[in-house]
Amino acid sequence: MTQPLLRMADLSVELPIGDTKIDIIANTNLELGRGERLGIVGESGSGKSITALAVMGLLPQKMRVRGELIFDGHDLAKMSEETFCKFRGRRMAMIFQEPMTALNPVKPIGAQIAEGRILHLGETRADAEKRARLLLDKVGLPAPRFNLDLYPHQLSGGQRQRVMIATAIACEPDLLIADEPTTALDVTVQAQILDLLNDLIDDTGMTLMLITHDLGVVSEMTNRIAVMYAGRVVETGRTDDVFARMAHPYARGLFAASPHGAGLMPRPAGAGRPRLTAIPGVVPDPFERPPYCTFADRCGFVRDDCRQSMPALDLLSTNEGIEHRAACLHPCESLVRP
Amino acid sequence: MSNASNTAIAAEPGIVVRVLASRNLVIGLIVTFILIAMALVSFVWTPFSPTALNFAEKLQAPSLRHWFGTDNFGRDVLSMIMVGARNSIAVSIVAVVVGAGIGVPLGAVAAARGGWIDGVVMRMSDLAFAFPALLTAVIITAIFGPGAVNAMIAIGIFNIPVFARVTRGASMGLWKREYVQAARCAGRSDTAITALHILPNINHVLLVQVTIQFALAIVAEAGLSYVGLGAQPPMPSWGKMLNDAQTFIYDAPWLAIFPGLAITFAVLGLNLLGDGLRDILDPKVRRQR
Amino acid sequence: MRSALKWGLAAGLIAMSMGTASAKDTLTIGQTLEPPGLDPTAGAAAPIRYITYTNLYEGLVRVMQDGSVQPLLAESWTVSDDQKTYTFTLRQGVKFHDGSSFDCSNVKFSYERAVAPDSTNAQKGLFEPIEKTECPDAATAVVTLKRPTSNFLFNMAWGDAVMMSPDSVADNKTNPVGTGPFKFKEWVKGDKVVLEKNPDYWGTAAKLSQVTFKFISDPSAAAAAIQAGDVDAFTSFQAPELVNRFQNDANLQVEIGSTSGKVVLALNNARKPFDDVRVRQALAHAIDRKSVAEGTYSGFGAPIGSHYTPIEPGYVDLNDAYAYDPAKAKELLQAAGVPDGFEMTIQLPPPTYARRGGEIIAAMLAEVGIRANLVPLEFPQWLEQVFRGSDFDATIINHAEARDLDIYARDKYYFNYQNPEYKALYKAFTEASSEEQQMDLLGQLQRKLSADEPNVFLYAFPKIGVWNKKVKGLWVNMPVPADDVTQAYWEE
Amino acid sequence: MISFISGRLLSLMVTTLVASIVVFMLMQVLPGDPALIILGMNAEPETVAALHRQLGFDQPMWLRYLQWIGGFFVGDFGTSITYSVPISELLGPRIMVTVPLALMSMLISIFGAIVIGVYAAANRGKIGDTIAMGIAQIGVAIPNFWLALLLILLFALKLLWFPASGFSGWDDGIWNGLRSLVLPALALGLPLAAILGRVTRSAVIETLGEDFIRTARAKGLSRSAALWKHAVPNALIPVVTIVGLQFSFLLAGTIIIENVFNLPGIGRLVFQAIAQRDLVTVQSLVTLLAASVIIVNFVVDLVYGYLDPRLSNGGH
Repeated sequence: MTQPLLRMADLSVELPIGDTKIDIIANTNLELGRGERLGIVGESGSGKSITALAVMGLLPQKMRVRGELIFDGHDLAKMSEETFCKFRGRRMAMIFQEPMTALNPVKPIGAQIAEGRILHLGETRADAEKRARLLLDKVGLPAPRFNLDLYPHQLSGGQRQRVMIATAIACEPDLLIADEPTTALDVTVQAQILDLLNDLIDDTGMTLMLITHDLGVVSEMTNRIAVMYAGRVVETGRTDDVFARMAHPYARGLFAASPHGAGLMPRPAGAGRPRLTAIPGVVPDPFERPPYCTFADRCGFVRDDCRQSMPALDLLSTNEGIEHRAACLHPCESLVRP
Repeated sequence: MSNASNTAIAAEPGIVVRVLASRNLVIGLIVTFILIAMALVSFVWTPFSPTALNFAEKLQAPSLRHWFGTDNFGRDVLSMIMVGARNSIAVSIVAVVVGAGIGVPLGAVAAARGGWIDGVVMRMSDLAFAFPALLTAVIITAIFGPGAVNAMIAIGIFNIPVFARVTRGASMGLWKREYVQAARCAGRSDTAITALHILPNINHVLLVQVTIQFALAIVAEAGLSYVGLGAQPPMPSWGKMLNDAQTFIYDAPWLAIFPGLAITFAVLGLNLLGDGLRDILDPKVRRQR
Repeated sequence: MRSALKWGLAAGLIAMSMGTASAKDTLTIGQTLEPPGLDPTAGAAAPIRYITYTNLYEGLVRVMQDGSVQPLLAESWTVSDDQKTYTFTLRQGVKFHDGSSFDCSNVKFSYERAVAPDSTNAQKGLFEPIEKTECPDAATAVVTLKRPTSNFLFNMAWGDAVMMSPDSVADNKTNPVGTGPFKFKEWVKGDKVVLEKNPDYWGTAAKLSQVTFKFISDPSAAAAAIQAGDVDAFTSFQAPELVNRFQNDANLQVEIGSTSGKVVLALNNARKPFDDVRVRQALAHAIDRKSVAEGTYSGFGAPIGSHYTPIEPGYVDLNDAYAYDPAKAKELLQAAGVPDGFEMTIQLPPPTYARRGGEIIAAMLAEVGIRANLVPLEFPQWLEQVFRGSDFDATIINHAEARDLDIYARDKYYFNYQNPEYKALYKAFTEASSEEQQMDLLGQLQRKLSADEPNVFLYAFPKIGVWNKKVKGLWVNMPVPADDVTQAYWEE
Repeated sequence: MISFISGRLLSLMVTTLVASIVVFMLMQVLPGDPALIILGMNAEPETVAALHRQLGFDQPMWLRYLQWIGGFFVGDFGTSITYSVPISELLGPRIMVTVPLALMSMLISIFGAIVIGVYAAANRGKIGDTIAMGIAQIGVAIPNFWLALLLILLFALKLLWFPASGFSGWDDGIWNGLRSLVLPALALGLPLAAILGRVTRSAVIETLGEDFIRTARAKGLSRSAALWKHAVPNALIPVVTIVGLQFSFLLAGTIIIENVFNLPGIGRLVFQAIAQRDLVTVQSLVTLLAASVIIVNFVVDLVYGYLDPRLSNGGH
């Protein structure tokens, strides 16, 4: 394997509170090769969005990154804000969850799409807007119905998300981070947006980091997956492998709790629609994380030694050069699906 | 663990804690207290008589004897400012009481009844806002004659639409709430609902507005007496002192400085008090912090 | 920003230096108030007269700075023995600024217009004695009076009695046309009135080519303007407290003169307790007029003891009649049956002398147990309530009109002084035929007023003149409201 | 849109009309007789009566109102009682003082507000924010006429940079005219800037928390570029509303400030007219001022629509 596009080594994101510091993200190791599509899944509060923001360098002001965060050979964690600005939007781009508020309401969409090209590629406004026109066509918003001088409020949610996508890919970035890109949209629109993203990535060969809690989306869109829980990656591997085994009890619980995942779970013959099983308890507050396996207190398979130490992200298997790892002392052995 | 989690876990902190936590409120309370104390003390004691003329000591610069200097009649400026505080406070209190006393019921009725009553009340307040307030106050005092009482009325009139709008705005939303609707269905009169459910829920908004209007009234009173339409001699008033000072500004600048400082100090204190009250009373602001 | 400020400073300095360096035949006079119009026959405001009197308009006769009456458009006149017929010989070759010529028809027109039923002449009373005006020929005017009127010539020298042409009279408020040595050039409302030299003047031509009257109501602004040289003269400066600054300024000359204005504490003689002469005298003793003059006008006003000023002919000094003596005042109050004093209100019109005077007098009256409430009024309200309505206890006002002893002889005047003896004296005065007799009666009138003290006479309203030391020929005293610049010039 | 504007224009006319009636009625109860003021203390009653006839005071009230308001709406504001000239003639040169003064102070307040508000918002919670807001807090509390006196003391008397008062007129050159308006405009504008600055700060802080700021940052805009290009334009919307509301304060302010600085503006004219009972002038000017407040609020609504596209073209 060549040098990965993105590598997190022992990456933590810390938040100073008073005299103490807490790790929102703790000791994460993750690699992302060029052209790969990585899905990051987890409950709210698991740290998946923070991970994305850390990569973009857009963490809330008080948060600090510790460890390595190598993007194409550059350590983003040590990069000056000025240099980082040259990466953002140019080499890496991000699509946000809420299309209704992610666009500036007082600027026409054309200007918002063109802004990045003017900034990074030094194009004139006219050239950049010509390009914005092409981009709009590309994301399925053809002229003349969708002119550059439309304002966000004149578009529906799905259309706005298309504008967001056009804005993100305007400078042909290497890495596209999509943070729950369809969550806020109608179900019918969700599929269209995902198809659009799929096609665009196929066309451009961009690397994708897709953050979602929708397992169905992950299974369709990604070839690799990382399951996060309480600021840590608890299981990672090829999407198929992880879906097949769900070695970490949390992964299994997560799957059982989602409609898509539950569909994948084995069920007794003759049983009707599978019941969704909620995971008992809540994700521990970052302040209250135990010094041992953070899932132990909610885990159905918990054993005594789970409360002794923090499990490492151990290698389970390697498939097509991609390692399947899980941070569990007692990973589930049985395959969910053969 | 950390104090942040403690506050998160602890229920609403007590009112004393909240008051002390707001720097604005503490400073505002202190300044307002000094202002009121100054006015009250002036009833029983001032360094010199604020009205007695003493040409032998006219236009003296600030000194140990006359902290703020003397004016062209030889009167002690500090004493005049102390007595002037009385006038400012009295005019402002009445102006706010007039404004709130008429404006709040108007706003409450507008919100409760809606329809044409609401329309009339709001158009009337639009109209009132269209006139530059000072100008109308000048005309009002021209009609009724200058003096502290008429200044109170003139300023009070301009407080009416302010209170009407604030009351209406704050209570409109409440009328749509379930418990209010329920009370209505139960046959409660609008007056009773307003008294029982609406006003108690908007009193923090009104309290904040009262402090703001109080501060504005002090400025307005100073403005009116500056143009000679406020309190009349021998009663000292800050605005008139400023006006009198203007011809002496070359030779006796202290005459122009201290009354202005007094106005600024008073308004600053009341504004801080208003901000502080909003900090601790308005749930929206509290959440933002 | 910084450089912009410097720039502005430089520009200002250039403008200033240009102002003083330019030709010395123009004069800028600062005035406190803008006139409401420029027709002295259609309004009482003094600023109208400041600008127009003898500069723009001329009457048959005029008042000089010393108060004497001199011929102007009338070369000479004779008075009949019964004192009722005045025959004026008019000057020849006089032209109005619009080119029309002046003759007896203008005299007839001007006087008849003033007495007409629809006349809006503010001093209509001055013309009331006129029975008829006749023109035996163009150069002679014969004015017949209903009765002898000893002040008649002086009255015809007032600004209200100037000659006008029927062709231009309608527009005189905004475009004045007279016969004077200056003619109207422009009026920038709210800012200035500009007069220019009349090249066709019949008499001694004016020495200045242009005179600008600039209106600056704020005293500090006025002071700044004269010190900066933006205005060359302030002939009636209104803020006495700033005078010492001018006295220290080497470029400026300060001339404290007097007007014929009398500042009085007017009392409502029809109201108790002011109907009692002892109460009025008590008030006079309770008030230290020197302190009042000091506190209201920096001591520039000369105290007066009657309704007459030192610059008017026949003045008698009665200042010692009521020395400041609170004890005496208390005695008089006791005698009048009000030993514990009483409560009264003093209505104060807006001028500073009145408002400040009120504060001072109230403090002094408090010493003798009289509690005076001050009620400030706007001038319109004062006129309505005090002057027209006579609804007041006391007020402080400057009676600006010259030689107006007649107001105490009127049947109805706001302070309600009714005294048959005084009326008889005044009648004798108007009918007196010799000057000697007149002067004697003037003295008697003043003494009678002093004895009766219908009002507390405070001080003669001063005229504070401030001007560039090189400006000459401006009036120091002002017997009638005027700003005569016909003889003003710059000394080389 | 057109029906919206014409509707607003109609209500604007009606409000102005009602305002004119209110003012006219106030003038009728205003004590003091203009004729007496013109004719002074020696006037005979018959002379006063003659002047009354000349001024048309003998006509019934409703007729005088109709004559006045009829002319008013076609730009004939009547004839000044005091000056006997058309009021529009009095108005002309004074507008040239008051409007530039109001505009200058408006600019000062907006510019000052944006500088102080955006600075404080960008440095939220830091010492700079505290200092800036402390200054704003004091600025809000300072009455403008006192600030005027302080400015005169410092800049006119001590430093001699600007004239203490008076207006040299535009004839002396634009620069001299502007120079005499600088201190008055500062006295008027700075306290407003303090009020607006506080509004600006909270508006900017609010917008800085919006998602589209994160979007802009994700595009590669630096913090300050995102602030100025995206946050400030959005934050201006509430600021403009306050500017509109402040306009009537500004007008009231010019009245008092023109008196402090002895500027021959509309404010002084109104003041003088009230003192001289130049009733026609007072009622015309006050109605005009009220109308201008109403019109400015209308214009603010339009600007609002321009700043916030969500209001002007209503989507679909």
